[in-house]
Amino acid sequence: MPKHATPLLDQLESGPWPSFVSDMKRQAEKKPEVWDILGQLELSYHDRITHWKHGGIVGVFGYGGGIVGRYSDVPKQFPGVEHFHTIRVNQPSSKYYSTENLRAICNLWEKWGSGMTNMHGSTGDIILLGTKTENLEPFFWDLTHELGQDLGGSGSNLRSPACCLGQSRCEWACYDTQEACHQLTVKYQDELHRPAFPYKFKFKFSGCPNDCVAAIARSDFAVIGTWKDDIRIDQAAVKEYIAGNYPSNGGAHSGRDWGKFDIKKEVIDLCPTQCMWMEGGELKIDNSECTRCMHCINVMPRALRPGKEMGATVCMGAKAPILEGAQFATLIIPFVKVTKENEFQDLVDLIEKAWDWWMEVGKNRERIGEAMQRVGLPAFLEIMDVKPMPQHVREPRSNPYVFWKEEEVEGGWERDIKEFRRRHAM
Amino acid sequence: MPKHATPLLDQLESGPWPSFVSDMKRQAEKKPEVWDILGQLELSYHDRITHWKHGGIVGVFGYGGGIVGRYSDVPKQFPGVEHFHTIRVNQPSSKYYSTENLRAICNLWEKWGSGMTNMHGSTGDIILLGTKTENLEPFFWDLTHELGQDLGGSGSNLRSPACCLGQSRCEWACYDTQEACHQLTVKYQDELHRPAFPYKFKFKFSGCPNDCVAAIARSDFAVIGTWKDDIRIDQAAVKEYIAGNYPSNGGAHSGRDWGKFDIKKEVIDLCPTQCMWMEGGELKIDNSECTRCMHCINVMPRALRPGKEMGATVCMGAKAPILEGAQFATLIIPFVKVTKENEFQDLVDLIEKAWDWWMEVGKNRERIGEAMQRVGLPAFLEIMDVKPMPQHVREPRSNPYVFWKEEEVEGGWERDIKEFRRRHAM
Amino acid sequence: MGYDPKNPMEGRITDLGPQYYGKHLPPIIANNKGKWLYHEILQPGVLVHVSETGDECYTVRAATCRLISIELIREICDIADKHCGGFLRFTTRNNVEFMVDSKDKVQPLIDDLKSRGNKFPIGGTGAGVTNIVHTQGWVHCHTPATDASGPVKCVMDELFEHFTSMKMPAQVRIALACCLNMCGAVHASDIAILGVHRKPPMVDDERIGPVCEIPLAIAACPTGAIKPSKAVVDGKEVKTVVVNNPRCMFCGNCYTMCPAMPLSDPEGDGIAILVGGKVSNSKSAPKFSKLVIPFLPNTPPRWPETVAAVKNIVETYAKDAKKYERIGEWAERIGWEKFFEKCDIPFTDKSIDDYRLAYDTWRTTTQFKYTKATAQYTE
Amino acid sequence: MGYDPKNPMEGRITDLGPQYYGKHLPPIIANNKGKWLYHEILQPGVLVHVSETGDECYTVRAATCRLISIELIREICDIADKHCGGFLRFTTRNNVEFMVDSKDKVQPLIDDLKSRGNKFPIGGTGAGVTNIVHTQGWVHCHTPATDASGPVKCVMDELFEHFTSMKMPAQVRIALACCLNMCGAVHASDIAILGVHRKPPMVDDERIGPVCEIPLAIAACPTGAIKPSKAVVDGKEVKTVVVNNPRCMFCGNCYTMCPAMPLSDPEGDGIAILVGGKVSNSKSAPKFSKLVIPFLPNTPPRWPETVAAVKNIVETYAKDAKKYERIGEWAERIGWEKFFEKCDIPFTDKSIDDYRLAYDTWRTTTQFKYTKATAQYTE
Ligand code: SRM
Ligand code: SRM
Ligand code: SRM
Ligand code: SRM
Ligand code: SF4
Ligand code: SF4
Ligand code: SF4
Ligand code: SF4
Ligand code: SF4
Ligand code: SF4
Ligand code: SF4
Ligand code: SF4
Repeated sequence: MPKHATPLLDQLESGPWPSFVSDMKRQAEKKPEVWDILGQLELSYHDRITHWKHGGIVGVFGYGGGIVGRYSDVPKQFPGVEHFHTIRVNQPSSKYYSTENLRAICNLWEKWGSGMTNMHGSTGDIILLGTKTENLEPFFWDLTHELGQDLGGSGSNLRSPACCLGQSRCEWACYDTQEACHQLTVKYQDELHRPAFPYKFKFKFSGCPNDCVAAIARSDFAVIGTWKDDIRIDQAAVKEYIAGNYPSNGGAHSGRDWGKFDIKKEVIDLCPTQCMWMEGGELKIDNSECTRCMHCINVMPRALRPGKEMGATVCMGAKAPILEGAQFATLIIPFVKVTKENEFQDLVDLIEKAWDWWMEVGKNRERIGEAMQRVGLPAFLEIMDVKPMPQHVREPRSNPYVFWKEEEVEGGWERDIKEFRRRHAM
Repeated sequence: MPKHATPLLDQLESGPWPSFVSDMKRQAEKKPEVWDILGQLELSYHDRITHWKHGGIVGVFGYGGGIVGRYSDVPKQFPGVEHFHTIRVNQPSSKYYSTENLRAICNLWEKWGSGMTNMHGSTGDIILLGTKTENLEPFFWDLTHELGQDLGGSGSNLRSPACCLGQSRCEWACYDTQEACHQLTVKYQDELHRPAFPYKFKFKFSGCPNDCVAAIARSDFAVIGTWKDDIRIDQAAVKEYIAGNYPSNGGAHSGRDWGKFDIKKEVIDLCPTQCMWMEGGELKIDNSECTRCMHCINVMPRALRPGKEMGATVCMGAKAPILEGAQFATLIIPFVKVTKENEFQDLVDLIEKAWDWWMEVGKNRERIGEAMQRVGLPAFLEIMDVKPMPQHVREPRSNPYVFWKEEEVEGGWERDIKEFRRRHAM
Repeated sequence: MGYDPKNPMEGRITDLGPQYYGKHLPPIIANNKGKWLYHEILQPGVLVHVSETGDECYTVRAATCRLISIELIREICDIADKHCGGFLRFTTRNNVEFMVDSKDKVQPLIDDLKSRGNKFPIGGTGAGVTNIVHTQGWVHCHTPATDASGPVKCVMDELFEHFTSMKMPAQVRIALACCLNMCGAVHASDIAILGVHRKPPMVDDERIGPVCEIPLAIAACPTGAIKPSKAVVDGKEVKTVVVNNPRCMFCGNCYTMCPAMPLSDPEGDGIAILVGGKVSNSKSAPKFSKLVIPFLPNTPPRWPETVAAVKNIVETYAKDAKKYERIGEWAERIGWEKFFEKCDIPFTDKSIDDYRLAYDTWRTTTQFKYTKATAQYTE
Repeated sequence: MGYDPKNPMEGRITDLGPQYYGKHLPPIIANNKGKWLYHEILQPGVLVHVSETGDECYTVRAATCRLISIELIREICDIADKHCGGFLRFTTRNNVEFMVDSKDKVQPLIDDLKSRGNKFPIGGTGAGVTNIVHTQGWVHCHTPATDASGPVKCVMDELFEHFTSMKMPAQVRIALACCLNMCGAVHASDIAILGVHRKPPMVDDERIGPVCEIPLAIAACPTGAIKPSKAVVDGKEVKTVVVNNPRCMFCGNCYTMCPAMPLSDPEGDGIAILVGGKVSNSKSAPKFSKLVIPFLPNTPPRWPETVAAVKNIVETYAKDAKKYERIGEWAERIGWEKFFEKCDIPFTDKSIDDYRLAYDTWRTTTQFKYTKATAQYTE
């Protein structure tokens, strides 16, 4: 029986999309504190404003993150959510679950928390939504001891890395995103749990340039699969596409009649580098001009595949707009092998070089992307030990304001004005 | 007989391009001070550095510009150029000259100056290169009295406006650039001769978007011809082009065999908006999609012409890179009639609105384009009384940082924190 | 056994890290990892992946609200136990995926999902509208300018048919963030629904001293709008700050740093709509979303203005764009002036950038298309 | 008659403005103004414009050095008197144009021009290299980092055949400016030859007080590299400034404001090459030129490094670009990484923007082409 009337929220129970309100009501039947979540949310719907206080600092011993403190600003009305801290549990790579594990998590959350979750948080964690301060340590004990599972990140530290499903179920993955994500997460547990950075830092791993985990948009360190040899072509399959026997784009457009598949219009003309053509009934690609954008492969998955020599491009410095405006990650390393054979050493080297520098020069709450902007890309490349190349930029600078260094200029900078004046009267 | 040995400069007498050294030597025979120009230049070639002092302020009475002071830093060696001021004489629109006038100028410069000139300065003036302070007033007397001609601009004032040849010899001119340039120059003589601005200000007038006077790149106020109706098509001439009877691009590519003219490849496919097609042997244009870039007209001048309802687009704020980086002029007024019927009143209104504001808020040495950047384009449009439209931008903003004004926000900004706290405990 | 508050350090385990993903892979996935040859979307929400071993993996994708109860998760587990050998996964956009290893298991799974009311709508694949990624809103966060789960529900109710079909020119990715912190990738979404504040922070002179580090609050402001100041509280002079309101652009960063500077307000807060962002590198490079509607009011519980605005853009795009063209690619091809015209969205000065890199967005060419917006100049 | 220094104000005339252009138009122009129908380039440097009246205007365009003597102008007048009824004009790029009103007058005019040695090369039209617009250099200015007329002569000697022919994919506009003030449109040229300083200003402590306004000098620096300071001159403490050299990017603005801060230097100064700018709105919007070679030494009298660099770019472009494609359009189509590779120009950090709007030039996509520059990563 509802503890609070929720006339506004009730209106969200209709409609074809699943209703979180109905779901919460069902849960509230078993965990009455959920009535208070609904109650306070109803009040917000009425007042058109949040009723949560500014986050308080809570956590488990020895960890500087993983829990976001939260208190109601109307605790008397809604005692069930007076404390309403969230717990971030680090998800397994690509978010596959055995039901066994998921049920165990549910049981734990039934015992220690509100029973409400986010599957998943934007960063990737399992978000357990709402518990009291006194439940944190016991929950953590059970999580580690019973489930062998751990918290994710929050605060000025490494955040829980995330990846696309990669080789697990995608034919295009150019490296094992799951393994890279897992190994690097395990390697950097200390950085994930104990804030030692100027601000947050995020790794994300996508298996190819389609970037299904949005790495380039929201990770300080984005590893995005690519290849360095030629796109593999199955000419027989090309013919099937042309004949209309295979659906274009893996069937992604099958809900509408777009007319007969037209390889020229749909593939060749849309190739951003115009490096494809038909010749003698065969599809040709000038791979030296290809920028591996994936479009042609996306449209003809049965005919085209990424090359065989696979690896990743590393881009750095993405972030949301606070404060200088949003940034996409910038290409830093054009191609790197990503294999567990060498324990992802190439990535490790890059990460640690970046961290060493950022931890030294980064200002409080300055993302690495902002620090890159502050010192300039040339300086950042020098720090990263990367030789500048045209691939780092969309286009060369148009202003002429070059910061030459003294050692680059013949004769250095020290000059004698007196001597100059002898030759140049003023 | 050379007064100074010029072994380095002498090497610039060979080669197929005209030699300024040979020319100067010839002039020096008649005006020996030119030997000193050559002598000092030779010294610069040897020393790899200029031998001119930082400009001194000289001028004619009542004028704050038009003359750039210049003194040699090695006057003993080259007494002929001890003083070497340049005089900017305002050119006639589009730089047509009667030989009578040109000869008169030459005579004047033979009498009062070095005999060397620049035809023309980058802004557009006739540049008379090098004279002594004591010659300035007599020169000016003769210039005004004998030639009925006047100085151009320099300093923080209106600079000599310039225009493309426009209707005088170009079929594409959408308004009379010469007349607009002339009338507005005459109207603003005071602004041109007496510095009252924060910095320099330049008008340039191009008759069409080809912009042969580079107005968009280098004028604070650029008036660039355009039209608002449909491109005029002569279908018979289109056929002639297709048949190869008329040379493409007015013969501009005739030096090389580019193969037979291909209207699809050369016109339709290169149209930036893809708004052209062939239908029943006729060329069609969806004019509502056309951005009047000129390409198709350029390629088929005998078949296509700008529309009949002509006018101009006004762009503002171009400048060279000092200090914040170069700016192109930004579209402010999409379309304006430019006719002497109303004495160019539409332009006058815009100019004066901009000046009034800039003279009030512009910082010392701040170009109007920089002031626009400082206050932001929305604020500048408000100043110019122009309703914001998507045509003002390449794309809408991507950051969410909107400066709302108090009057735009329901309930205003004044709020009572105590009252707030009553509803929201901290 | 269990946590002992008296001996908090005893037996403590830390830094286990996430569970090894390998333990969670269904056999069909584990056996074919790295061997997939191609895929096909058989119908909205149903994919098949074919392996070089000949194996096939059928995936059925269903929506969730993301904000879900353990009851619902248990129900999901029941389904996975029944049909999928006890495994499942969540996508990067909060859909749940059920995988089976042969074709004949697909229909029973679908039937089961469909039998559960509107809990598990099947779809979200291909050229359609998939789940809206979103953030906390009024359910949990302290700084939202709007709710998250509510507007998402309302928009998806309206766009439902596009979740369960694939009739769009390309994939349409909608995201919601409840404040300018933009938790998620809303800055790179086809359509972004963004909570925005419009009133400058109030300064709680009484509390600022005790709860904030004043220099940090001052430094937090990107526009330098916050200056140190003094106030009299209970007859005593205290240190505080004052906000130069006209320089505030409502980013909320001061509040993040200092709880004594709240800015939320029922009238001030609302929703901005940004469009044309994308993440993938396919065809065109990633693009930022661009602000096209600066403000819509917060109108719970069903946010009709926001729903209508999103729907209008989606449908105008669907009618006008070419196959494979994302919203941003479409807008760039037709020109943003035409975007505003076709979508019948009034253009305001708010869409003109006046922040750090603003100049690069100005139109520095005479190339433009005439639209209604230029009519006053051409008539 | 004439100026009387004793009565400077007597009979003074001011503000006449420019001569009315109408007085200077040859009859064929005056009669057909606004009536032109079309034009054709008959051969390099020779144009015909056809009027709706049936009139034809033939134009012969010839180069000048821009830095020309009154002797040469008189020679030009002689030619115009002889062939053109006493009229001529100069183009916006410092070519001189002789116009005649019938076809039979063309060849005699051409013959006359050709008879005068290398003074009046005919060309500069269409898809070729026209005259280089340039500035003062060591002939007149106080702040140049290189000469103007000299390098222009050397480059045009080498590119001469492209002035007198039309074999380029599109027009090629070269400009030279002798310092960062960039008098002219070098910032929007297909190829820009730009004088650059590379040593920070020296501060003349003795003279700065008397000749400069120290606060203006300090304010002049866009990077804030100049700070007030004190020095001892002749035993007396004087006010001066000090330059934080590593923050200097050699713009020379301090010197513009303050003569006591010279920065020119034989070794420090030289030439940078920028490419890919354009002004016209044809096809693509105006583009800025981009810095591709940060420094070439000043090597008078023939600047071989600069000449070779420009020639190389022009010829690589001519071979590789498509018809109608300007250098910048070509570079964008093939990608700047390919531009560097095809032109065999070593890429340096100097080409990476680190000024105000730098971020917008970074490559924020995985789309790129492999070139020699990436070989170290792929081998
Ligand atoms: C829970 C979560 C939103 C969600 O509903 O999923 C979240 C919630 C908060 N984020 Fe976030 N962020 C979450 C993912 C993100 C992401 C997306 C991502 O990681 O891929 C971003 C954009 C990417 C990025 O990092 O830039 C993001 C950008 C921010 C920012 C702006 C950072 C910036 O540099 O611009 C802030 C502000 C801050 O750090 O002070 C922020 C701050 C916050 C705070 C801690 C509020 C604050 O001002 O301190 C929020 C706590 C909410 C609460 O009470 O529950 N959150 N935040 C996400 C984390 C869940 C998880 O661990 O899986
Ligand atoms: C003579 C001329 C160059 C030439 O050889 O043609 C010239 C010469 C000078 N320019 Fe210029 N500018 C000349 C056209 C330009 C142009 C082109 C134009 O007007 O179309 C520009 C670029 C467009 C613009 O205005 O931005 C130009 C941008 C500058 C600047 C940078 C202004 C800026 O806002 O970025 C300066 C620096 C300054 O004003 O202090 C400058 C400063 C100078 C000074 C006065 C030197 C100085 O530092 O004070 C030069 C005097 C040279 C001398 O001693 O003879 N000159 N200057 C041009 C004027 C001739 C004429 O009147 O026709
Ligand atoms: C399951 C998932 C990965 C995961 O680890 O969870 C996934 C899976 C696939 N993606 Fe994706 N993508 C997934 C999120 C994304 C994202 C991230 C996002 O939206 O937040 C992107 C970037 C979106 C963007 O650009 O804004 C993304 C951009 C793509 C693209 C590029 C499409 C484009 O035209 O730009 C493709 C290729 C295609 O669809 O042709 C693709 C293709 C695919 C394929 C076909 C890959 C394959 O061979 O199996 C998968 C099925 C596609 C489908 O659902 O239609 N996937 N995909 C994610 C499903 C999200 C969902 O539940 O809706
Ligand atoms: C005479 C002159 C105007 C003047 O008032 O003096 C002029 C005259 C013509 N221009 Fe121009 N342009 C002149 C400077 C310019 C400039 C300014 C500059 O270079 O500083 C530009 C902008 C250059 C740029 O974009 O960087 C310019 C961009 C054009 C274009 C656009 C070409 C393009 O593809 O971008 C055309 C159209 C064409 O050539 O097809 C054009 C076309 C023409 C036509 C065909 C117009 C006509 O119908 O008569 C004229 C003869 C073209 C020729 O020479 O091949 N004119 N033209 C200028 C001659 C300069 C010279 O001596 O070389
Ligand atoms: S990013 Fe590429 S590899 Fe990863 S799931 Fe998406 S399409 Fe597959
Ligand atoms: S991957 Fe992209 S760039 Fe490469 S061939 Fe295919 S469509 Fe063209
Ligand atoms: S700008 Fe246009 S009107 Fe003027 S000369 Fe050039 S092509 Fe002709
Ligand atoms: S003027 Fe330009 S945009 Fe218009 S039709 Fe011609 S080529 Fe296309
Ligand atoms: S977007 Fe803002 S309000 Fe929403 S969860 Fe993130 S920080 Fe909180
Ligand atoms: S909301 Fe942002 S802009 Fe406004 S005062 Fe706070 S920090 Fe400054
Ligand atoms: S570019 Fe510089 S050096 Fe050359 S004339 Fe202009 S101000 Fe003088
Ligand atoms: S040259 Fe420019 S950057 Fe260097 S000190 Fe002078 S003003 Fe500053």
